[in-house]
Amino acid sequence: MFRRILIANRGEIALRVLRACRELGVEAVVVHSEADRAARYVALADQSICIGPPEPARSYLDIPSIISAAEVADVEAIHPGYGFLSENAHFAEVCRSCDIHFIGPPPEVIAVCGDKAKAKDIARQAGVPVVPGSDGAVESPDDAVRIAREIGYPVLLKAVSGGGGRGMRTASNEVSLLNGYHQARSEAQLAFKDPSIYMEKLVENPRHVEFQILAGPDGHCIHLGERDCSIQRRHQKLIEEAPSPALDDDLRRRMGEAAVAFARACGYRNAGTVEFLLDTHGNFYFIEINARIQVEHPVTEMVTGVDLVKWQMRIAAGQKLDLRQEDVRIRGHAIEFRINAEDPRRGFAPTPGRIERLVLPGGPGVRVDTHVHAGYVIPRYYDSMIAKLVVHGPDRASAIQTGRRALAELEVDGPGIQTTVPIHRTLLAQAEFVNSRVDTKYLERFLEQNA
Amino acid sequence: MFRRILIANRGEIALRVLRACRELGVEAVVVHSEADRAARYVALADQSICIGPPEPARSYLDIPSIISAAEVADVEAIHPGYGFLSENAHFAEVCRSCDIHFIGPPPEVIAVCGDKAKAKDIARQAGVPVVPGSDGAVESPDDAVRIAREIGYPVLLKAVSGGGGRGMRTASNEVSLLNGYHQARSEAQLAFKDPSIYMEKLVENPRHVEFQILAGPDGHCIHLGERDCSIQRRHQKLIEEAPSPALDDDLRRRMGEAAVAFARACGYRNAGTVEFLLDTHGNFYFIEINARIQVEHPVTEMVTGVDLVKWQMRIAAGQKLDLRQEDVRIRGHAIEFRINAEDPRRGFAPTPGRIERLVLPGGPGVRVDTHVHAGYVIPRYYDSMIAKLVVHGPDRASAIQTGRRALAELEVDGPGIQTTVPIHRTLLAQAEFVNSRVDTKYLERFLEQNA
Amino acid sequence: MDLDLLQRLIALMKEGELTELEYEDEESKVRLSRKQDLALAGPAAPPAPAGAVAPAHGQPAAPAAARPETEAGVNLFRAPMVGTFYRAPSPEAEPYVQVGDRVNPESVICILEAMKVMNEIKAEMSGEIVAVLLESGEPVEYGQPLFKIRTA
Amino acid sequence: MDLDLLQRLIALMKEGELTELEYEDEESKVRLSRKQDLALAGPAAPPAPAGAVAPAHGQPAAPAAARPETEAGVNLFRAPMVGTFYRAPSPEAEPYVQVGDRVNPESVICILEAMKVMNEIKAEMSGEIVAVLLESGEPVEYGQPLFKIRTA
Repeated sequence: MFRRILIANRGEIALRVLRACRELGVEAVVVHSEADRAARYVALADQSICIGPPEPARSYLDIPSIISAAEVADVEAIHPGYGFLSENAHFAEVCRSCDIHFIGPPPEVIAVCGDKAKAKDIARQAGVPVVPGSDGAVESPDDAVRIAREIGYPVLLKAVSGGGGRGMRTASNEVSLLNGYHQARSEAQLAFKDPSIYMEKLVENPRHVEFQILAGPDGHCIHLGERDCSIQRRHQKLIEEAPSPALDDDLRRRMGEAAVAFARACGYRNAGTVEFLLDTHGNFYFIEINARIQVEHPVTEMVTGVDLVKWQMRIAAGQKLDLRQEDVRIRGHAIEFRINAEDPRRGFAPTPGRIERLVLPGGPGVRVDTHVHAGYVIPRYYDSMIAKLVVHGPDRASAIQTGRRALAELEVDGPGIQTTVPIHRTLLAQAEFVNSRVDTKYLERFLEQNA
Repeated sequence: MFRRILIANRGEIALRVLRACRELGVEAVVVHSEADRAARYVALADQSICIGPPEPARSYLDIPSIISAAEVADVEAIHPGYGFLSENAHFAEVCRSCDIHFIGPPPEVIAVCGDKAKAKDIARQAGVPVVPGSDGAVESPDDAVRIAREIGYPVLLKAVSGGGGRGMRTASNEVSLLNGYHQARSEAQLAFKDPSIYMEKLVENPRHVEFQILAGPDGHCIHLGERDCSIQRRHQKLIEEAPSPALDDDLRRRMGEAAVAFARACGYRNAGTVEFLLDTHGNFYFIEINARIQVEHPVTEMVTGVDLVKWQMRIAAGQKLDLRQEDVRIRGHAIEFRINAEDPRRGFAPTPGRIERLVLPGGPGVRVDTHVHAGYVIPRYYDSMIAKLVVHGPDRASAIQTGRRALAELEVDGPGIQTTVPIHRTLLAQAEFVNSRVDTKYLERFLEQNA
Repeated sequence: MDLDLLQRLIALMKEGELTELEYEDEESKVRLSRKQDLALAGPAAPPAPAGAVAPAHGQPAAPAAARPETEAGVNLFRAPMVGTFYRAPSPEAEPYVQVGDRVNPESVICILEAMKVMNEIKAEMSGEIVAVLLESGEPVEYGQPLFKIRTA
Repeated sequence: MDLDLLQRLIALMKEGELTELEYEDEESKVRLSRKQDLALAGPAAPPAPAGAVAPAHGQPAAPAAARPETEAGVNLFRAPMVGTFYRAPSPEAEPYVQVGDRVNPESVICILEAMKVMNEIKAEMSGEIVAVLLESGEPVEYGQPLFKIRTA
């Protein structure tokens, strides 16, 4: 194991990695911006180095500063956390060239994982289902009709150069397809100066189901079951749980095998997450792989008893992954609630400020991952997540009950501070959530109806 | 299940019971003294009733006030927590006469359990080993010699009417026995006006090992493994863990069977704890049974996944205990650290006062049971325990590592407030603790040596 | 100048939430003044106009039960125990006291039923009943106000 | 200066919810002023006298690194980046600057090595070097004081 590593992140994940270091007997050096100088996890570290001003571009995203800090502190490895530089292949490459272990996959793998088209190709070759589509731009209206017949309606038309919903149309029959094709092209031309359009099968009412994988230094790869992250808003997950209420044992086995097959095909190493869309008929489609630890990793830890961050470090240090697939047992049910300092009534705008009063829930079945405490000042420069509340129970119904009582206990107060706690409390009272009849658009629909 | 119950206790155990109520969908009425009026768990309850001034005798120990509150609040049952009225057979009797369920064993069983001599008789009859001794007063020096030969040296002489160490002698041979016998009699006569002396085998360097049991309404009884509570000071436990590092599977099975045999023999119902002394040769001796939930119950919950407080309520409500002995599986290792507001450097004198700053540990493998928060004022009237830190890991070594890092994170600050946190940190660094070469006198010896 | 010392002084001020610090000894003299940091990390709020009264902070102390507090000669009579409040010995009977009645320390003014026992509660002071604060049959907790009695 | 004493005074002020404290003895003199305690749950604080000015809110801005702070004409020159500090271009060479040297904004005053790159650091102000705060080879973090430069 490493003697000393550097944690190139902030907030709760910096503390999470610091905890793993402490328990493994590894010294931890924390880098921080000027805005995080007073944070308690910085004080808890064996060494801390200020690397720049509050702006992420000049601190947590500044590769030269972080590498300099790593050299000055003489560390053997860098843990990038999530976000910031965690999926930056160039950063991983720089680490390698400086003889510093990057705690994550090799740069080549990160690069492949970051290229959605390439990742899809690999998935297809590995026999992992991807959302069927046009394999590039649709050349003509006739082409559009032909491909739509092949992949089946409804379909989605998207601008090749696009984003943000512009140049996007759905079609459920030939008439709407042809109309949509022309409209989408015009819009795309206007918006992106490129009229090219591609087509994908529209996955209706999908759930977001992702598999946690671990791959050892020798490529030995297992999965640790799935997480259901269907409660999200504009692709921002708000509640995650494990296992997914939508999977039976057979589907779980098949999706897990697909996740591992993909990871093997791209030469994956270390911890990663293979994301799928799951439609209402039990069809699943590969979306992408996240080459890092995820925010929601604790739900997997709660149901498997496996410490994922420790395994990240062990694998990066060259230790054999001595877990076999059959060693992984899912015990009970876990749910994570992201506690963000945001005002749900104002479009989830961040509410930085000083936390004057904080009461964290505790007792059986409750895990809280947070770097904040009464007196902590939430800086305005970073992500608004201030805590993760994770609950565990023998089954989903018990976990929901524990979630309700833990959320009832949780108190975060300070001038101007609003949090997502009330929305979690409301969601736990909804029949759709309790019966898990949700998809990735559920939360947005719910918020609209209750605006 | 009950619709509404009353919690006749305070502090962390009141909150613990409240949490179980919430998760079971049971309304909770909390009674409190004037000193606890502002406590947050009181505010969290469905209803709260002030029952008297701060002094326990006029509030938490005042049976008429508590019963009145129960009647006024129209509850179906009372949970007594631990301490206060939890093992008061008269209180359980009054509850019964008022048609209120007492969440604990029936009054007759509590009475038997509270009578050490009677409990020992029952143990003997059930074939459970007790510390061998004179079965009453030793009549003469000849008698003393005869009995000592029977039970084997070393032996302990104790005043029948005694207590507090007076009239007490140990003897490892006939000479010291005869001297000790005369000295003890004189001392006992002086101190208690009764020279009667009884004799017990001296259990050398004993460990305190206790078994958690659950007995259903029909008497079906199982045990949930043991807790090792050898780290104690003047019979006040400071650290408890499960499983005991001193037991192998065979001894665990035999002690567990003995615990269940005793519980059956005394007609036990609900949750209870059978306490044993374990000597260095693997001999175990019944001491007593505690007819209530214990402070240290969370370590058992952590390794078994069984919620003991919920089971207390279910059993009291007449629900069948549908756990079989073979369903109980011990997973990993758990350690509880009692965080008391005491000054170890001043003889563990309580340090009441206002908590200005509180940082609780979190993350994987950490459970905190506490009713305090930044801004909480520790009253001077009650027990000094302000929190229980419980850690869990796949094995004892991991649990110790998690304990170390959690204790490093824990911060309790306020004018005049001292806690047991530093002593826990110190203990976790001792080879004796790490290798668990401890007995019930270890902590006292350690404190003396490091005074 | 000792910058370290200064830094530590500033830290102390922050920690202690001081707004000003002056210090003088043979070697040196220092005066520090600091903004109040109530709403941190947000933009600074404008200072309140001179002459504004700062709010009084704090929480009232818990009232001692059964101890009457004088408010212009009017005392709150508080429940000395938990129970059910009754104004009369039986549903048909007249209330022990009405507003306007004079009472002495030995006057029974109500009953608190606890554990099926009817406890007669005495006024423990002399004066005039000026208010009855709840109805027969209502539950009361320890220390709850039951009557107002004017003793002045 | 007795910082321990000061700390205890501040703690006493907090505990007693004082807003001002003055103290004087043969050796020293101290005056402390503190905002009203917003932390509740304690006994009620007396209302502030009329005419008192309500506190201004806000937090002092974090000092920007590399921005010199004037203290009686002496500026702290802070590290604009993380790295290893060198006073000279090579071990054998003379230091770029010595105490007493005059510098202008373009004067190179040290090297910060980061990622094997020797970054020449310029003074960015005109003045006189009055102190060099660390030795060649020492690691520095962002914002760490490197030199004192008198510009007045």
